[in-house]
Amino acid sequence: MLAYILQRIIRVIPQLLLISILAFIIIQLPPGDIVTRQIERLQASGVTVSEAQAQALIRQYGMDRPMYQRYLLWISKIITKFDFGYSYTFEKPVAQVIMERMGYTFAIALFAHIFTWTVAIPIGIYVAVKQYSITDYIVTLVTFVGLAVPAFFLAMIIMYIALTRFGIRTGGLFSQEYMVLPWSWGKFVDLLKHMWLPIILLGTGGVAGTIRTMRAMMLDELRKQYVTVARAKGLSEFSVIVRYPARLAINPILSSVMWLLPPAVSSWRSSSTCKRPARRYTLRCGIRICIWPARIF
Amino acid sequence: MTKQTNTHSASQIQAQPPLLEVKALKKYFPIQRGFFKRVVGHVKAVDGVDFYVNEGETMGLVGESGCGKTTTGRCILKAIAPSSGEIWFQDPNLGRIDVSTLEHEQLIHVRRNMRMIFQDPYASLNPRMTLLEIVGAPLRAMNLASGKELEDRVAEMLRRVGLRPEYMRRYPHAFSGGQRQRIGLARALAPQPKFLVCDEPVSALDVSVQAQILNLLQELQEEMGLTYLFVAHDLSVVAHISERVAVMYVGKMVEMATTHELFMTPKHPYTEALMSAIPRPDPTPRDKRILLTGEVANPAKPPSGCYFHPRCTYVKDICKTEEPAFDEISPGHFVKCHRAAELNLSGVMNLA
Amino acid sequence: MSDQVLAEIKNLHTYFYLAEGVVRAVDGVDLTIKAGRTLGIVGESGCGKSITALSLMQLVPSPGKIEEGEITYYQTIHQTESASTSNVIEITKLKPNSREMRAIRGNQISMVFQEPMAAMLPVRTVGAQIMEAIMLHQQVNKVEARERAIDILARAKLPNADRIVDTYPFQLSGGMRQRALSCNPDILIADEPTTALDVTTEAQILDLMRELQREYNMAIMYITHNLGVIAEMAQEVAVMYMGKVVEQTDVASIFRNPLHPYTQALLRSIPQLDDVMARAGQKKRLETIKGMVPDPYSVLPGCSFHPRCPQFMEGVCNEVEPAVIEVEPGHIVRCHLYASRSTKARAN
Amino acid sequence: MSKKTLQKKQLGRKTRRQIPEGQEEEFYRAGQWQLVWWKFRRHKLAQMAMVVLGILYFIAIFAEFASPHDPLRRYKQYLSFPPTAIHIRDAQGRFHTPFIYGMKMGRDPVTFRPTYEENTSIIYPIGLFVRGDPYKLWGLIPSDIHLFGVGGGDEVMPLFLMGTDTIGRDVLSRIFYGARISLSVGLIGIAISFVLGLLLGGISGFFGGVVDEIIQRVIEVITTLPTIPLFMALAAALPREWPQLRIYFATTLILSILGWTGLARTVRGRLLSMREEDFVLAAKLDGESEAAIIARYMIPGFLSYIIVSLTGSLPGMILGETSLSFLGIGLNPPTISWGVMLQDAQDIMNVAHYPWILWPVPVVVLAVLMFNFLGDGLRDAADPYVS
Repeated sequence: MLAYILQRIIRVIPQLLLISILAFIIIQLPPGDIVTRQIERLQASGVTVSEAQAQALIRQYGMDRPMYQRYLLWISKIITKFDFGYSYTFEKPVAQVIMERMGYTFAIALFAHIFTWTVAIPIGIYVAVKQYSITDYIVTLVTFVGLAVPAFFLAMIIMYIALTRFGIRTGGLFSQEYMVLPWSWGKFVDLLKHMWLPIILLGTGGVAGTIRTMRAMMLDELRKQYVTVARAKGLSEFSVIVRYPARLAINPILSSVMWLLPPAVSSWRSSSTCKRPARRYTLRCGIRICIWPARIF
Repeated sequence: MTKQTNTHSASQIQAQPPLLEVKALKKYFPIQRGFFKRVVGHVKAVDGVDFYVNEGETMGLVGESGCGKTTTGRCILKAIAPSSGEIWFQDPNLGRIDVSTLEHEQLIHVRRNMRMIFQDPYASLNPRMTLLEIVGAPLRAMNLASGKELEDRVAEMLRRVGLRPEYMRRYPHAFSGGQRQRIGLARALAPQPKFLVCDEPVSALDVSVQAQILNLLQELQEEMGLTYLFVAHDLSVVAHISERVAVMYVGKMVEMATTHELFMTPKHPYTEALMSAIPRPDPTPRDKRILLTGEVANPAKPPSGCYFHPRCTYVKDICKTEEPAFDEISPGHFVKCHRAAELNLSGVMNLA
Repeated sequence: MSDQVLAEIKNLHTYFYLAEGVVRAVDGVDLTIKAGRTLGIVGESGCGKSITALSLMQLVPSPGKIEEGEITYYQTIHQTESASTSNVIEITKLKPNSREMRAIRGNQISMVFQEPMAAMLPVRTVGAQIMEAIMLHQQVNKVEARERAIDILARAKLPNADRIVDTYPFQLSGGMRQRALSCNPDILIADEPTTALDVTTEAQILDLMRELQREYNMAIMYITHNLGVIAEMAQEVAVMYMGKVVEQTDVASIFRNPLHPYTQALLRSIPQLDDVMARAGQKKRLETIKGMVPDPYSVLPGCSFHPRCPQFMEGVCNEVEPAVIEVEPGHIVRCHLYASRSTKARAN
Repeated sequence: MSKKTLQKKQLGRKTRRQIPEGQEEEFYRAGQWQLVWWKFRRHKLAQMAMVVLGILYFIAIFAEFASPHDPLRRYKQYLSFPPTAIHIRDAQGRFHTPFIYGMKMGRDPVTFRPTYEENTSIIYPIGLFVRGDPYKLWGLIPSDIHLFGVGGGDEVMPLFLMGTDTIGRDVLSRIFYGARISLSVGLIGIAISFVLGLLLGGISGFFGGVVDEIIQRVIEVITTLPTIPLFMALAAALPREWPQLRIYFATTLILSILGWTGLARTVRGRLLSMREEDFVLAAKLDGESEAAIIARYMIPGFLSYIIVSLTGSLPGMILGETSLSFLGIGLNPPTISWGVMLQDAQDIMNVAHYPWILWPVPVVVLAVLMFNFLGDGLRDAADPYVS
């Protein structure tokens, strides 16, 4: 078992390297770099930057070196010192920014999935068992429409309702007063109060799809002989369904949790951008967040 | 032709070389693990098999599932490449030739004379081709006919297997299992081969259809002078159609003899157990029955000595350590058992 | 006391309503199941033999429905060791998922299926799957249920039953799985339980079933297409063709004195070892039944076998549906050939 | 095994039952595509979807002709104008062909936002093939005939069936023009994905070994990358000075670069399973060359699956364009697409006051829904040889 785990880990290494290279290239793609930005900023504030000063800055940030060297520098810092560079947006080391957010991102993604599952799996099982019933038709229709509605629109509707009906503004994860305070029970409750909306926002998007998948897989399982066998044993219909096919049908959905995380990260980003629709700068903020490393040097 | 095939005896075998002679055939499938596909072991699907098939006869190859009979059949045509061994085939044009060494052109040439029919009449026909395309495929691919001639030959072939030539433009979905097996037979026979590997051709069919296909196989054999290697697990069917029968157990040949001899006086304890197990449509109670204990050995980890020894009622110490040879104990009767000479085993009639 | 009737099927019709038409899978079947006896049901694929069995347990898959007919189950209730009373249950009147029906299923009537692999859930241990049924029908706790599961496995002659109880189905071979499924109900329905197995394993399973039957005096309804297995297992045989029982009698009569042309043809179309051996190498052709089993949607006028029957009588067989005729006591046949020989013709 | 065969057999019979009486020979001679079509025809919903999509694509192709206005023309006096009501009965109770009333404009004394009221004394009948804003069909054929509208010059009340946006452009016309981009992004993107997926999946499944291993790992990497940040970075990398058309192509290209992995996996899986099929082995024994086996036996076998998987991914592409453009990282004005139109809806106050600017949403939903129905119907019909 240990050997197996080790083997899996070794297998992942080249993939991680490939991802880092891709990430680096993508980071480098957008026009403009941190040095030009710095110079622009300085000039905007009235400071004139001489050619020599600019050259010094370029050297300082390593912009004069070829791309592969910059990559090696970047990646070696990450590996040896866990140093991702410095974010000018947040004015903190990037590693710190990532660590701060990672927990919440994962928590939200996980809770969002739990939300999706608790809603979708029972419905999926129910409609599969009652195939061709009125409920099945209605749910099928609703899921079809659900699949067709863009996720951001769904999020907008929920936010709109939250705002107009319940007066809830979807800002950050904490109220102003708790933002800077250390962890306490009050802060935790505050977090929960703010977290349920993004969880529902994110979770709703997956409901329709999960119902469809669950229904299809259940129908497959229900056709198998062991279901008849279970019935022939005299088990009640409920146990026949819950103990046998449902168990098998849920498995792939639950085991796909890891595959759902990356999209969750990106969709969280998208829903957080439209959470404050009046303030479009958040969007630009979002772009900036994901391209910080470009300006690390 | 029939008369001649029936009178093949051991003495004549020496005079006339067999149409097919398989020597020490092995097929090991590697068991791979991990990222680098490291080979951790082998499934010895076919583990040193020797037999021969005489021209014009039907040779039955029996054994339980997983004993390697299908793999043996496929190796003979080099449909899967054997791991080692020789497959000598008496090709009408190329002469006596070892199929296992052939490549490309020559292989295609030999496969004109050695053909195969499959077990599953549904999976073995391309559902997207008409009968003309399916039956005509070997003729076209082997450059034997084209255009009108190809069509005529397909029509003729369909007629021979009992299908109407008008069906030529139809697709397989229009046909039942039995009819599809006829189509498969037509495809196999289209290039007018000498030798046919029949891989469980009737086991997927209903009883009444099974009889139709078995009869058709016999008719065609007489008309076209065909030789069959008939791979099956149903002993009654094999007994009915074959002149000689070979029995396989865990990748090895354990006994080979004429049908009558094998069924009446088996010399291997496994053959005896098989005979005893055949369910027979006769309600007369049988008093003696040999029930095997345990399970068929795992071909990835076979037991020592004789592979059958853990289940054998006549086991002796030597069986556990030494692998017996596949010896000819009487003319044309080969057995792989240390005690073949001394044991007096029961055949089908004695058991009844 | 082995002739005690346990269940009676009368005039059973089970239809499947599909978009393409109605499949009359079971179309008027009468059968009697007796304690300690094996009733063999033979027929080719699609003749309705499996659906008859599923009907008996009210397990007909959707869109199938029991359209007509009665299934009476004479339930034995063991009050004390010696005394027992009988309770008549009309199975067709019970709801498929009712408590009463479920109490019978798996307990008094149980079923063994063809595919030993498909019948067991891969993710649960063999023991857990057996214990489930035990705990459902008997008032025992988990430890006792486990004991009984081991006992069942041991009686099924599985070596190391106490170890096998904790294995997963994929760790067992087909034959072992098939054993693990057997238990001791009043009626055991065996739907081609050995078709997927090799002959030597088949022989083991058949032997085991006979032994269990002797021990518990259970009734077996054995469904197969293999006439050889029928000869070994059954005392009574019913031959089915297109949803109907065309001939029914004791096992000796079916093989020695088959009356229905379909039964006769079926028997002649299988290779018989004795016959092969007697010919000593002389080749012979089998007799065949012309044509093939008709489309399941078709409703043929008269006798459903008439298009393939060698003794077809124009104007009779293709027009009048043959009645059930008792040619000799206990030997019934559905064929016009015997219309005059009936001891007592029953109107259908 | 024999149970499986039995099921197959029954399915074969089932398919056979679908034939109309008296056309059996035609059925027996029907090839794959004929059978697919017959099976598809039984899917009423999918057929309806096909008709709706046909109309949508017709509109997209002839957007200039189909839309009543120039999508870029600003009606300064009709900013955020609500959808015009169509009447067939006038104030006096007389029936007419469909018409609209003239409008009286006022101003709300509190909010200072314009208010509109119908002036029932003026009637503008809606006509077909009326003259309106001049255009060049596909940039080539000059004309000023529109499929419908009120016609006439500037003095008449323009027809705004879905209202106007905040700067006075006709929403309906913009939806029609937007269809051109929004519905074709998918098609072009899919075409590129198709080539990539087929090629790489084919290589992976056919050659196996190390190549397969590498391609599979790359697919894993691509699926691991979070799409939106990746897209944002890629989109930001596009030079700003590029013309809109080139940006548009680049966008579809990026969408398809991210979208080929699923297809590649499908192709690989089908190829691998097909290599094991008996009929492929039979073809090998028939003397067919590798190329012939691929072309005549394997590709026809999974082509239907590919088409199904393509129809399945079209909605994703359309949704992708809409979402990305909505977020401002896809297409941008002056390009007209459904997503670009929805950028107005980023301000929730806009939505609250002028809900008709959300019209692109139901249209997107309709298009995606229809593609899903079509995909469902095709999936059921795709392999006529199994259930």
